[in-house]
Amino acid sequence: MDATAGQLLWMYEKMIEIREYEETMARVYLEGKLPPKIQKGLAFDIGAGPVPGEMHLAAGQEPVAVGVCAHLRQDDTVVGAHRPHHFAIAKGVDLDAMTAEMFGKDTGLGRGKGGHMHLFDPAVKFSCGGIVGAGAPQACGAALAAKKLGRDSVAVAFFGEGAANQGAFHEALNLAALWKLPVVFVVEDNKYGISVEKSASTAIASNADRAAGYGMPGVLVERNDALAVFKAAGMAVARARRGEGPTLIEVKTDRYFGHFQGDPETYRPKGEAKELRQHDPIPALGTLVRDLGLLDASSDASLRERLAARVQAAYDFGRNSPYPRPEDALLHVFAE
Amino acid sequence: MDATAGQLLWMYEKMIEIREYEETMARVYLEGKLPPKIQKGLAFDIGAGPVPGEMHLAAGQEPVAVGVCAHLRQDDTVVGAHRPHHFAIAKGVDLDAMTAEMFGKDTGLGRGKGGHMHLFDPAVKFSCGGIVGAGAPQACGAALAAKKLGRDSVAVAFFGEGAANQGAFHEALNLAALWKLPVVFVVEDNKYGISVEKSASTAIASNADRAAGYGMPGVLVERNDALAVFKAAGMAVARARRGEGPTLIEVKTDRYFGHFQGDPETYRPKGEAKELRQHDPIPALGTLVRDLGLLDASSDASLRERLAARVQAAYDFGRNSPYPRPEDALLHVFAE
Amino acid sequence: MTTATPAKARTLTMAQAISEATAQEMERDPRVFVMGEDVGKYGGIFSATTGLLDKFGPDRVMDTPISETGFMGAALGAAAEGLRPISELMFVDFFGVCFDQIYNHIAKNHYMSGGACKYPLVITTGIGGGYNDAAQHSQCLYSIFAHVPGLKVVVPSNAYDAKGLMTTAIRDDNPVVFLYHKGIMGLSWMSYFEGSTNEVPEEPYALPFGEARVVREGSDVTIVTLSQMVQKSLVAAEELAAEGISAEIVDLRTLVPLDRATVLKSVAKTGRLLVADEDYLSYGLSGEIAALVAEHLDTVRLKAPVRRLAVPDVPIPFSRPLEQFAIPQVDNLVASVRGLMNAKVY
Amino acid sequence: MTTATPAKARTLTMAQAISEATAQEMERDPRVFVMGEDVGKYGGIFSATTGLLDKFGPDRVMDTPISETGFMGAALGAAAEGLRPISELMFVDFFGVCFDQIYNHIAKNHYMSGGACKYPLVITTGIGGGYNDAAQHSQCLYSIFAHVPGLKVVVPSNAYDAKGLMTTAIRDDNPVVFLYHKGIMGLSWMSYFEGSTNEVPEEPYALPFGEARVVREGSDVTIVTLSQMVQKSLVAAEELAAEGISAEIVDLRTLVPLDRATVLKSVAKTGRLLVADEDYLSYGLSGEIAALVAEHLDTVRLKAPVRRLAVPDVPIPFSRPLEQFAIPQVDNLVASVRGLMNAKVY
Ligand SMILES: Cc1ncc(C[n+]2csc(CCOP(=O)(O)OP(=O)(O)O)c2C)c(N)n1
Ligand SMILES: Cc1ncc(C[n+]2csc(CCOP(=O)(O)OP(=O)(O)O)c2C)c(N)n1
Ligand SMILES: [Mg+2]
Ligand SMILES: [Mg+2]
Repeated sequence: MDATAGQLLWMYEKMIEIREYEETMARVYLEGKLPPKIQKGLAFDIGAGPVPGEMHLAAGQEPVAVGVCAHLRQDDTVVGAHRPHHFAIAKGVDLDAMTAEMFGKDTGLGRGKGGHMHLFDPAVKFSCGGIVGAGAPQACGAALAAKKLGRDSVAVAFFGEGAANQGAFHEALNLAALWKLPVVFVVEDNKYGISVEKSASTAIASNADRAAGYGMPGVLVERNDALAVFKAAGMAVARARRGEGPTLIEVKTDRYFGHFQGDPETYRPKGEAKELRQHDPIPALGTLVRDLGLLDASSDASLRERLAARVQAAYDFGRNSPYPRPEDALLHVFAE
Repeated sequence: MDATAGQLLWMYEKMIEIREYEETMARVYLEGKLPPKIQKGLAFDIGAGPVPGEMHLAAGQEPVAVGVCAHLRQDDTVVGAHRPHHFAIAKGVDLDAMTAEMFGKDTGLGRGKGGHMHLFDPAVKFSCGGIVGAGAPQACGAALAAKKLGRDSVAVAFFGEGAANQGAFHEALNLAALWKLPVVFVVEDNKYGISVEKSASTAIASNADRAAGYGMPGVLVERNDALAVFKAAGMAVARARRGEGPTLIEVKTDRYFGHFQGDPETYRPKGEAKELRQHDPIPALGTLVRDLGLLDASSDASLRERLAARVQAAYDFGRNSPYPRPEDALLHVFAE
Repeated sequence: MTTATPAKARTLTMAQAISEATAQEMERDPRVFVMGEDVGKYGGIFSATTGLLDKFGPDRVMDTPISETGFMGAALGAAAEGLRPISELMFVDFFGVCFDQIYNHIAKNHYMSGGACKYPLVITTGIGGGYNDAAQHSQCLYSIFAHVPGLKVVVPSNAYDAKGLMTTAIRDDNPVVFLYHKGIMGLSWMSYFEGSTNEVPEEPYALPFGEARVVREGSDVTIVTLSQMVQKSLVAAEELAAEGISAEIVDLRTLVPLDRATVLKSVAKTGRLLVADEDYLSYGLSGEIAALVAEHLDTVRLKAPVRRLAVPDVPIPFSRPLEQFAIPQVDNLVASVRGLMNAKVY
Repeated sequence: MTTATPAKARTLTMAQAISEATAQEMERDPRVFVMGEDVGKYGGIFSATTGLLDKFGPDRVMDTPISETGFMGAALGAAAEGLRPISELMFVDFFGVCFDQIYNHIAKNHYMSGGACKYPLVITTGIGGGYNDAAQHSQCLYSIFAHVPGLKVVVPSNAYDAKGLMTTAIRDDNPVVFLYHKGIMGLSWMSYFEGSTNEVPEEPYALPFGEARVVREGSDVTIVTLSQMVQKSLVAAEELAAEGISAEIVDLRTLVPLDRATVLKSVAKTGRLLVADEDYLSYGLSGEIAALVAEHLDTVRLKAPVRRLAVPDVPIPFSRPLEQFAIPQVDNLVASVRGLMNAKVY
């Protein structure tokens, strides 16, 4: 399955948007968190600034998000994990409301209750969560619902290679294959689960090889490349939509930032992230779309400008939105 | 690896002992549980009689226990599950104390606190428990200890084919392979997890095929036959003892009784258990040992007599032992 | 002399009442379906789903693998899409293999989404001991479910309540945990308290959450309790009545929401409180009820210190004499109330 | 005039104190080892294991896969063989993926074996909020660990106690859950209460379990509390002192065993009790402490109803104003005590 011109451009655009989003966040996140504005004796204050709390950025991992989501419709479900922005953006989550959520604002997706690890946008059937591996069974549930309701929508669970050693992974894969659910499991292998290298967490080199244990196809995408992901995902999504059951895909990808912002990264070889950036998948796809004549230099530049403005607008929206009232903490424990 | 005459005789003897134990229990368990001695309106009272509570019997599954335990030493660890008698007997658990435990007596392995699903005999490193799949990680811990302590002892986790869909299975297998632990995982495929057939619980036909997902050897033993199990287990135990890591074995075996005693078995084709008994592995091994001249008809008969007496003695011991004092319920929450 | 015989009232066991409520809601609402271990052909280990497979077929009554995290997570995912799963955790004792899905996701996602997403699902599960099933199959644990925010928690004591509360549970747009005590389900294979098998109307009806029920009026002492312990308390109250002690019994019925007013009103009337619970004593339900009264000593005047009767912080032992000692029995209830009658506050 | 300057006392953060205790016990006892996610090169996400890998190497400080059920079960198995594992659950919030191993096995096997088997192991875990980590990374949950029998539960409030209690935990032959609040670990990247960084002797020492500590004497009201809330209470007590209200603060230090005597003695003295807790309000710790007093109204005379301050049964919200509202702050403590001073019993 080859990507159409529209799909190529869409992937290129979304990758730029994601990257812009993440790099902006890397800066915004630092606001107010460094001396001398914080408690004496601290080098950094995770709870300070306009965007407090943990922050897991996905710069470098854009190909996984766009290569898969290029095949998805609005009524397909995506369940992400603790590093969710790239998936959210590729799935079409409202950028303003998502950003406002990370600022803890009342205009946020969760009215400030969720934060960056807990983004829920039912309009595009996106959700994510902070517990490693937990999304995989939930995606099975969405797929089960599609099947019961006679819809041809599919569900995708994204998670890291570290999550693939969690029991939930196993139970979900078995359930999906047993019930022939329209679900695609996508493992992002960014080589680390926080500080732990894959070789220290996973008994085999590729999680794709675990698919056979569930009688489902397993596909390894060896390059951090949107087109390669697009191909593998296309087959998997189509298979699911045809009612033929689940697929497990593992993609080798790269994490440019620390596990979370503020990660000392002492466990990582010096200069590794810099080296990885030499193989940035965005310029690579840029070259392709320009070579194919889908974009010229000036429209590329204006595209980038437009996306930067779009992202900036979202941050402005988030920053300038009002906080919820403190006592709103008591709302939404139960639906009426 | 061929079984020695001693091993063949040992397996034969242990299988008879186990069967005798289980069939005796099937009778003893019913004592006091049937009308008219029980509450009006009941057909059966699980909490009545000298051996109350749930009772999972392993008649038919003896080959799994003896074929594996024939390779084990006293200082090797076995972790069983909710259907544990065959493993306990094959591992050499004190028969009197084990039986007394099921009668809830103060002379029991757990002084009456554990009951039939929770048998602990540290002298022969046996334990088991009532939560499906939970033993697999625990066996990894025993194996880890052996490795840390520089011992060549091994650990075996036994569990059912139903348990192989529990997250704990996956986490334990990955851990064992990753850390090259001296552990053997043995799946007893008796076709059912309570009422649910394997085909309705497991996405693939054989759990042995899941081993590849952890980079460990997977072996399927297709016959409910002590010698076949013995061969597979011999290689696995030797491999573990040599420090070469874990193995996953699945054995196709047969459950002659219900899931628990009192199981209406409405889910089971009528006469299935009877049919299975046509392929009873005990007479088969009996024929072999007699054909090999290891036993003649009269020594076979006296062996059976001796084992029946041994089992009867254990039941007598259990039955005639004193109950703990009620207030002893407060003891042993914490070690001093 | 002839009188019109009223149509013989229909009694159901609690198990029958639960499955009837489920069947009626499944008929009413095609989005409702059931999944769990052995809920199909077997009809549920504790008969909570008996008859449903025949009525509704395997698409709506689904046996699952022994993968509680898998199918609880799937229940969440299906509920998010608008279905209304009923997901059975065979024994509450197994919650430890899947509690993350329940309390970190099912319970919190509505909140974390700022109300944008709903998760209408019911988790049914068997609780309680008394039949020698030992430490991993005899627990109540409802206070853990009630402790974590976002779950409604229902613990019925009889068939009539069970049907009405189960109906409400299925119709609720929130996650509800419905815990039935095995010893009052009216199973044909387990000794049970007969008071729990009672008259149940055939037509569907919904009982509100958050309304405790005074199942017996009395003036000397209030026994606040739930589940099977309600039935034990009713027996104890008869014994006490013979001694001239009048016990009022409050059946909490739901822990979340908790009907604080009914508890306080009763204790204000009697001046004495016994909390009777089959869960572990410390850091749980019995403490919460006692604390409720302690917080209202400006309006409630106690004649005696509060008393709690619960499992004395030991795992449930197997052996009959040990288990009978660990789990509060009718005799213990009687003795505790007697003790309360003799106690004084400072 | 010259005086001898005493050697400048050494202060440690709570994180340093915990890792020092661990290192000293690892030196003393070769059976002790550490495992968990990121405990090696990273030194523990909350620095509870910093420096250990360098000192003891990867065989005794083992990074694990993200398989909590796997490695908690392995800790049990290793403990059964005579080793003494320290197993880290990174955030207590993750207990739901592995609680079965903890509460059904680790906690109960000694009991179920009738005392025949021992499981000497320590589970360390980070608790608490206040830094906007939202609903799945900010909980306390200690009352759940304290509710299920068979686990000792330690919740230190400062470095000195943490070292002594960690040493005791490692030497204990029982499973111990050691919960450290992230906001008092003295991390260089998280705002914290400085009172928790205090003088810690270099030599090993063990503090007994089951002994609460009166960290501040007072006569008007007793604040029973633990963990970071002790530090908040100390700040509140200063504010209250300025208003002429004298608050006594009891730091529970361990929940199992619980030092009931110290609580009762203090409340008997002051006649007023505020329980200050960062866990969820209902069915947990604050209820247990209130119930303790309610059960002893024959020896304790209250001047005011008991008060509880805790998270008001909502998931921990992300946004700063919401989180600050949900988690009790110094101001809330002050206001609650003021309220107590004005309240009366019936
Ligand atoms: C069950 C559980 N265990 C541990 C954690 C802590 N944790 C958060 S992210 C993470 C690493 C995840 O690694 P991976 O799945 O590879 O995703 P990545 O961060 O690389 O995107 C860990 C251990 C968690 N959130 N949930
Ligand atoms: C985690 C968990 N879920 C469910 C159960 C209830 N249960 C007990 S035995 C059993 C079936 C186990 O099947 P299998 O593993 O095949 O073992 P078998 O009974 O066939 O020996 C189930 C579902 C349990 N004990 N633990
Ligand atoms: Mg990763
Ligand atoms: Mg089976």
